[in-house]
Amino acid sequence: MNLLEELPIDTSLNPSNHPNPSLWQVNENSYQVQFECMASDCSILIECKQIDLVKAAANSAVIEAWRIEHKFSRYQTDNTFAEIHSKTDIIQTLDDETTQLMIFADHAYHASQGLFDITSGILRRGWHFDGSNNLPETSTIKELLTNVGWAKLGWDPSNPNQLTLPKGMELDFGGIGKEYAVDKMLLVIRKILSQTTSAILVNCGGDLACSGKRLNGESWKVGIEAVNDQTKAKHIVALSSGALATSGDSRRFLLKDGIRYSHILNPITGWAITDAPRSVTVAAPTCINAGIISTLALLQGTEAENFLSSLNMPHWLSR
Amino acid sequence: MIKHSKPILAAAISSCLLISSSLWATDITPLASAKAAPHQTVKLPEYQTNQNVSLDMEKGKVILVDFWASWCGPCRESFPWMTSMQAKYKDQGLKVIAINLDQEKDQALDFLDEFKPGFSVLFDSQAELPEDFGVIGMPTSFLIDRQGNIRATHIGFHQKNIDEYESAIAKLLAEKEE
Amino acid sequence: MRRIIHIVGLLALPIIVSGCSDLGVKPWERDVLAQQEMNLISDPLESSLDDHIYFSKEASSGGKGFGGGGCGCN
Amino acid sequence: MAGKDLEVVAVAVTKKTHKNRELAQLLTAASCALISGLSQGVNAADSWDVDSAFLLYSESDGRVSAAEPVISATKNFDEETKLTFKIAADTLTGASPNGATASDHVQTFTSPSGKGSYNAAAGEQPLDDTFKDTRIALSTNWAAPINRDWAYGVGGYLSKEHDYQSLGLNGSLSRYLNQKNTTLTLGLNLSNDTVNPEGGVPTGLVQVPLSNSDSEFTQRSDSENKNLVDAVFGVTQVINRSTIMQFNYALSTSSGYLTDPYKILSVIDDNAGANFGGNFQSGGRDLYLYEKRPDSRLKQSIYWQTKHQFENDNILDVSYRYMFDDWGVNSHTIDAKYRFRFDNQYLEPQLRWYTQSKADFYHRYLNSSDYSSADFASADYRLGDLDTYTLGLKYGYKFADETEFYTRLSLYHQESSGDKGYGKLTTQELYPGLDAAMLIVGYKF
Repeated sequence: MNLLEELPIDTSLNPSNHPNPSLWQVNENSYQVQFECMASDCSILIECKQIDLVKAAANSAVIEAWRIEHKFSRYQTDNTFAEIHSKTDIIQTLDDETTQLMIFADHAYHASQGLFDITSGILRRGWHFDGSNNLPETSTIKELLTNVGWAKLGWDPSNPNQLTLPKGMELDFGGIGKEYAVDKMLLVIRKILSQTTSAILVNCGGDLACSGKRLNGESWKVGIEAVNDQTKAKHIVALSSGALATSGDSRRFLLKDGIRYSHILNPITGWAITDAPRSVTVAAPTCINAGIISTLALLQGTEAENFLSSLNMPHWLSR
Repeated sequence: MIKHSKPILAAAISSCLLISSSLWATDITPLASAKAAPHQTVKLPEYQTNQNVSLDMEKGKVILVDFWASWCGPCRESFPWMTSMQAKYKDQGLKVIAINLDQEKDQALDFLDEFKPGFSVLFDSQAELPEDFGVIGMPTSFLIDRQGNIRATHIGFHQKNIDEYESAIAKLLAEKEE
Repeated sequence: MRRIIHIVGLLALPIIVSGCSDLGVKPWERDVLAQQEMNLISDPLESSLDDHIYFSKEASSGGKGFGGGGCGCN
Repeated sequence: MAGKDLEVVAVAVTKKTHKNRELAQLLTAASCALISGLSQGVNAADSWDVDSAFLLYSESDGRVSAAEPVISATKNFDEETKLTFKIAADTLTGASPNGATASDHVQTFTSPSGKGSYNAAAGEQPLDDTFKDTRIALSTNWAAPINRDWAYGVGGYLSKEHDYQSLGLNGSLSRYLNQKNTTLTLGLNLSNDTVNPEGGVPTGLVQVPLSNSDSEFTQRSDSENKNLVDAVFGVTQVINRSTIMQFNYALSTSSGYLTDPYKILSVIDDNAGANFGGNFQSGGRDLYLYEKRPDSRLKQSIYWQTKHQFENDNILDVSYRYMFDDWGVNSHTIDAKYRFRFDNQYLEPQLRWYTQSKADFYHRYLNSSDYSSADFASADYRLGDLDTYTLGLKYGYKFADETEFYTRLSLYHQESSGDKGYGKLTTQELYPGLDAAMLIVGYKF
């Protein structure tokens, strides 16, 4: 793989000050773009004859990913996330994109009977997944739970762009943000390359989506990271369409009395899920779809396998 | 245009929220009142393989049957979309079959050469199928469920409706197999 | 004479309209009609230049058609 | 008992499986709505079509010549939704007949502004050569479907020259029937025009004064208005795979100032004597009157057009128009084009024949004995008995990238006829013909 060039991106479109993406040539008519986003190493593989289009597509995709990252980041003061949380207990109007994400979160909340809840982010304040055995106090969790619950939001699906956020509550799009960014990047690239023949794979730290088969008719071969040995791929998955997403807790957990507490928290009990699989990978038409199913599978704990097999969706699981 | 389409989309999505059991605004015909697709056994030559194939050979899959012709502008627009749908939902069991109705096959071949479809194309140069399917515009596409019933019909191809088309496909794919 | 022509002309209109239902083609038989050349006004700019000349040289103007034909897609 | 328990468990599992499947369906659809839904912003694959043409028009004997570039750009939102902008400019130079008859002596005419004069030699058709104008016209049109059965269009235009402005609005509504084989269209066009002639608006049927110091000039108003309402009802019918036909009925009313402020009439002496048939003298000079037309006009027309493509791909395009109005003008127009098509080229001969009968108030000249009793009069040959013929040949070339170049040369011939006059007037050529050539070059991309 040869480094061709750096793709300079205007600083105004790089609010989080990432290094510029780099463009690599893999083969003739096959390119890879590497960049950072959402604390992951991301790459875009594009097979296409027209390098100028590849560059244009990569540029737009990276800008899109950085835009999403910045927009919903919890660590910024000048973004949409901060703006939403600065207005509590009053009706505010959400932009189109946030509205659509809220609609999605609503469906996910109801479909999972409350197990997926974007208001549960603040529970993390009670949990420190450092591999130690320090479980939080029950009272701490109870306290935090008063500010958790999708149903407590002033939000109604018939008027989805109006939100009243009760003081103390927090919305966390982090659980779906990376998958959403992957899908959006693929969309942006596809659009730019729509007039030509191409094959695309977008990968952000294991959450990935492709445009279809490779130009030679073969599937993309994707390695799923093993739990114990992060350097060696465990499963090789052949992906010819759609997307993959992986959820897991291989690096973040608590261990007490031989029970492994995963970093996945049940928003109803406020308690960490025990006996969850180490990692779950799911294939679905879109990355956000794969991501939410894999997250829900983790939340099933011991029932994860049964849950996944009942869905009839391709999946790979390791304990 | 862009400004215009988003509220429509938002309206479409929010309107489907009113239907508690389903998310889709598309006009999917309920199984009970759906009609079986006609001419499922008629064999037509396939562009990619030169074999004669029929719709019933794909039974068990969700089939998007699209009637098109090379001279039809919207058909041109639908080709990249159908290619991407075929790629995206192949593993879930989607089969896109585009039936060409050109009377001059050469024109169809030139078109296919240019657009390189990523889905199956059949030639119906005698127009055996469209009458009974009820094609009333070009293109017209029919979504056929795993049991061979016509469950949705789309006349024309409108960029602004592609999310609706895709939702219909996703819904039929998710319907349980019997 | 003039009146007769008027009446004949106006009578022809409903006859043509009602006679139409038997005419026509199937949606997939519009290949020829879909050609740009088969638009009733296939060169609007050229027609507008002609109309401009005739308008300034003759007493009659207008009354002509508007586009029509095309692929009649969807 | 054990069997029963197993059954219960099995049912529970099936139920759970079923519920999970529904959950998966719902999430798949919600994801797809989220991702494909937001894709709208990146989706617009809109394209522009540009159509441009240039016209050169030149009349024989150095009369009017005109150059007109025109360009239109259409933004296609989809197959049927379009926004078109068009801009045209034209410059006219040269001389046009002022309406007076030729005479056996040199005639002197006051220029329209009243600031000068021009002459016509004995036996020559009087031409006003102060004629010079530049026009800019802008128009825009939006066309879109309402649903599968209905479509509409709206548009507006503005045109401006130094002595004339026109502002218009138009709309149309179409209804498709019979699987789009029949289209009914109703079109409406409203226009408001302002004339502000050089030298002001002259008083009709009053003697043309010698100069602008005359009270006829000083009392003039600067401008006049006219309003036009046009309605067209049309039926377009597909006859068979290669034939399409259109039938239109149009009604057009105009009201307000419909007179041509620059046209005049000669008054001819019909008193027996030496000057019988000569220019009538008034105030020691030849008498010319400003023309005057009625202040309303109702036109109706019937139009039929058919296009047919033959087995060999050649195309015949024939149209006929019959038009009549309450000014007494009747006209017939037949236009035929036949396109020979070769691979990416075509050759198209064109023929057009037009004939009109004169308006009731058209007079080649007025008589000295009764000119003062005329209510309306115009000697504009365009309101007289007129036959015109156009013979053209068009050639076009289509490039591989679907752009098209074409050029056309047409010869246009006019023949007027009418009352031959009396006395000295009979020796004058009252109805000179006109020959003109038109060259159009166009490029579509």
